[in-house]
Amino acid sequence: MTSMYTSRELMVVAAAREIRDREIVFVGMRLPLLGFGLAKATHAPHAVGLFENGVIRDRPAESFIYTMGDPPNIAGAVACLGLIEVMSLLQQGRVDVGFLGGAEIDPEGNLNTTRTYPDGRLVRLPGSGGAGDIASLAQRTVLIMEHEPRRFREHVAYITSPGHYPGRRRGGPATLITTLGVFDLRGGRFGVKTLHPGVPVDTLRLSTGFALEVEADVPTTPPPSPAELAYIRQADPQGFWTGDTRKAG
Amino acid sequence: MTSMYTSRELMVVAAAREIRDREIVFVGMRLPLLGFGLAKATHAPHAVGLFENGVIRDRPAESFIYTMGDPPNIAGAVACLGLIEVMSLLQQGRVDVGFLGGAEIDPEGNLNTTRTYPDGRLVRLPGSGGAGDIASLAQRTVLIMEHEPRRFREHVAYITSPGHYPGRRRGGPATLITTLGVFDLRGGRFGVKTLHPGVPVDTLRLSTGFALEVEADVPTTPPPSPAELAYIRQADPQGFWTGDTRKAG
Amino acid sequence: MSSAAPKRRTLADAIAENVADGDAIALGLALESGIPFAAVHEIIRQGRTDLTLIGPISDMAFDQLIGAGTVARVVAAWVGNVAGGSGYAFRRAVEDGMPRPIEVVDHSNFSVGLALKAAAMGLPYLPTFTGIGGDIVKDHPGIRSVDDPFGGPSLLAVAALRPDVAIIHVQRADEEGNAHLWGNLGLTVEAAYAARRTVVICEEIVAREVIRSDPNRTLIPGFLVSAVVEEPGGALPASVQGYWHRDFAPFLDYHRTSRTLDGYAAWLSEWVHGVPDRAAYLRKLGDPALARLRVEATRLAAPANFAP
Amino acid sequence: MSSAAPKRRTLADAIAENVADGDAIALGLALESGIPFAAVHEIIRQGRTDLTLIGPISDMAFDQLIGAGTVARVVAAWVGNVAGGSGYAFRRAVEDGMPRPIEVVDHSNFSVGLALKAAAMGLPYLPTFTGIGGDIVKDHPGIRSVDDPFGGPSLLAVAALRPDVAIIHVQRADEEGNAHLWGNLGLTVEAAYAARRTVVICEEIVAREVIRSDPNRTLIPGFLVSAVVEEPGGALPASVQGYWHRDFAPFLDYHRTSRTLDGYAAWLSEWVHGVPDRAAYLRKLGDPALARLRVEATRLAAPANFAP
Repeated sequence: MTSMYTSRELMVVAAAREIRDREIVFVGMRLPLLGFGLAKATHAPHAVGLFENGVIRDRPAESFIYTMGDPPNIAGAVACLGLIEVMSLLQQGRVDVGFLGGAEIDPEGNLNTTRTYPDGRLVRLPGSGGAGDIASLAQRTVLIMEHEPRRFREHVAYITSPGHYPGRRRGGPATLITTLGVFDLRGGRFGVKTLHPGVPVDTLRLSTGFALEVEADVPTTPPPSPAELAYIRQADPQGFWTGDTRKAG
Repeated sequence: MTSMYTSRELMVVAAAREIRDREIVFVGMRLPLLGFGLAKATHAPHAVGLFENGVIRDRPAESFIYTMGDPPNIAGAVACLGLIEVMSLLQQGRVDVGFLGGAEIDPEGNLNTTRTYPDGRLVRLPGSGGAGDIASLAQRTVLIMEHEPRRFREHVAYITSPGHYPGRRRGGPATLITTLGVFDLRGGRFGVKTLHPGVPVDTLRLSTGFALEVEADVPTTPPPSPAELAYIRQADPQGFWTGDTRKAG
Repeated sequence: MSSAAPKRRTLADAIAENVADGDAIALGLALESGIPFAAVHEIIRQGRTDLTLIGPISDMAFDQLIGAGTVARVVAAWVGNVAGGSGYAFRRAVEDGMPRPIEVVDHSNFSVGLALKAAAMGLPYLPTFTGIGGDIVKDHPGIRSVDDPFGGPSLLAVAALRPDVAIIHVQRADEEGNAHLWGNLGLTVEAAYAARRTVVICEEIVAREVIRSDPNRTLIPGFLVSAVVEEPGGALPASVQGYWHRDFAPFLDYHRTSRTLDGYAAWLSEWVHGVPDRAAYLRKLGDPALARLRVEATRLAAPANFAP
Repeated sequence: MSSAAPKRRTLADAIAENVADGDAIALGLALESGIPFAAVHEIIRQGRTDLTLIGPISDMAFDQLIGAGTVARVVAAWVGNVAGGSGYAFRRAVEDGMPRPIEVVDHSNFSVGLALKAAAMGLPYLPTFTGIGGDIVKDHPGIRSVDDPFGGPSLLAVAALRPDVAIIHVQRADEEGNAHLWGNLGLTVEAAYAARRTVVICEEIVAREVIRSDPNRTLIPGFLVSAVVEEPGGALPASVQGYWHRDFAPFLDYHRTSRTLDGYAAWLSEWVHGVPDRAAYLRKLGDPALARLRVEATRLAAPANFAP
């Protein structure tokens, strides 16, 4: 069976697969939010989502939200705590998995969302938000990135969200999901788990700004099922987050 | 003009006089609670009261309360915060005055409500509750005690609520109100401000377990006014807290 | 950490599953209201021993547990009977080792609160200025001096205290333990966050929509909760805002009768071992008393619109 | 500390009296909702300079203040435009010193929250594990390493941050500033506790009885409040739960137009200097837009009985 889907839809599906049932999830916006909803609708009906503004939900918002503070994300929430309260639960170790993005990543899974120097000139990015906290304190993190050579660097210009480092107390990056594949970052390694359908190994190598060991027979990321796609398109009907060029699966 | 009043009614009046208008008051139960209500009804209409369970009130409860947790103390409250929140405001220095009692006191205003050794045998008392916190953190404290020799000691057996000590960061006992008089404890001195009507200086000396300098012409505590008494008797109609033998004023 | 399987339990099962001999239990956290007396009596009936009790002030509940010999250690700011003063069972245990000796770790309300808050925040300690100059903090097993790393005056560090179980009584919760509570809070929220397990006892188990109509009233998220018990009147003789008045007589009666060991034994026999559960306790109180104690008036919170 | 004289003010007076050149201002504390945009624009109109801005993420508000040249320093976790990404005025100030250079003290949401919480608790610092291993905490003026006095692993100490003024937008308050708020909280409460002065802007000033009908909804006690302003729609284009939807277009329009200095100047001229106050801003939006943005639906919180 074939169906058309975008690489972002595939990333949502991959994100959903990182959530186990009954887990406490520090949800982000955009793709992870859709992934959380998809996981709840499929294999993880009892997962609970925390947002850094203090909101706790066990069902996705009833209508589309652009920010975690949008009123539909409050109505029907389980709880609206403060930021310190949800961060305290995170610091306690009560959050199983958190999602993060970044402008740059290095082989240890360090993420930079603070400042870059393309062509040597400073570009100021917005900063950490809650990302540095999730990176520091969740039991594990799942990273989501556009796979471009300028973003995959031997050394990031600034470590906003710490990856693996000696003496880490807890957690660290477990999985990286990109526009090209899914990677295993546990224990500080950077292993290719799957390549998305149709992505050649060479493209992966050329798109990664540091040396990457790729085994000959890397499995292919399982494409979205029709049910998964149906969920995503009902949750993001305009393709606001998932709508780039659709391709054959 | 004469009227009958009890020594506890006089103590309530003396407590009320320690509260200035617009002050933030850490209220206790019993006599200070009545004093807070009296102050609000007379010279301090804008005073605000905090209770250690988290309750903030700007009017006394509509009906009699035995504990600060009684439902009438919640209904109509300005706010019900948590204990940590009101204690945080106290630690910030936002509380002008707090009231304290104790089983024993020493000349520095240290209070003991933890354990005593009458006849050398341990008697275990309930402990600090919030008293040690108010003693440590309020901008000033007003102490209220039964004036008995066994309670006024050169050294208390245990310092539950610290009085004046070298290097104190803030506050400390300002005034002590007893069944016999009102005392100035500011700056670590123990000065007699007023003796209650009809109390001989000798009774004061005999009732105080440590040496006390008493000037010849100690003023007399102004007796309750009829309006003050009327307030107290409406607030404590059964004399639950203020009802001991009434005496001529 | 995970959102667990069905959590609804009878009180007896909730205690049997969540309170073990030797556990550290936090209760009485809202101070004088919402004390889970039904749970206190059930713990005694189930014969738990060597418990550590953690709380701020503890109106009569700690005294009852101590008198029954269930307690090895108390970590609290105040143990007694708010209406009456002394807790006689507490005094006998401390002064005479009767029915068994207990260890007491004295705190102030703020310091025991900070100990729970530190655990709630996932920290080993919280700093504070409270207690400096007094005896509580001297040679205290959970309080040490610390420097301000930014050069200010020294402070005290209060070590985190992580109860094995917190037992709280609230107005309403859903089947997953998401709990609405209002009125006195005290240290209820901090203890539920801090504890390894939380038992929520409520006046009513309500539909999930009721809880989700007011997420700001959900002070305890269900994923922190191990068991949910519907036990109306389970806090009596303590009050529950909007549900139960405080029943004053039992506090004063207990204060009087518990003055002697025999008096305590008589109370224990009549009001704890003499009733199998809370339903029987309420029947023993009788309908006229329950009618008098039940809040009949209505003073509703002003409407708050959550429409998106 | 005292409960002050009459506090009700116009927004212009509240800003004039409570925000001075050089002040440290906390705002945007509930993250994307309840941002006091009316106050932000009034600060610009009144020509304040050398401000320090303090907040967690700061959806567009900080960028607008920076672009207008009012800001010398930003202490925040994220500065940009949540819907669009980059804050171009912020970038110009940091990258090119236009219209003036600014100092940026980077934080994470938790660390800036702990800085405010420390001040709210009357402490010089709070310990945390967040940020270890990253660059934010390196050579940070307000973060140092501390030992756990009980022998556990080292932590970081986040220094207290005490704003001169916190500006918050809530649903309702009484004349004394006792404020009911619901929905997103973020760091609103911590900032109001921490600040020397708090300006409460509300959708409605209500009778004292409304506030006192639900004391658990009063998250900011009035004695912490310096001024109370009734300014319905004062948070637009940000949302206010139960009152206003989020107005998405202005965020996207601003993101597009502020990409250039000229674009920013045009926006400033039209939407800030071109309107004398918030009432005029709302008139400029027009009745059809306001009708679309106003929440008409009702989803009330389940009743809570406070009867004693």
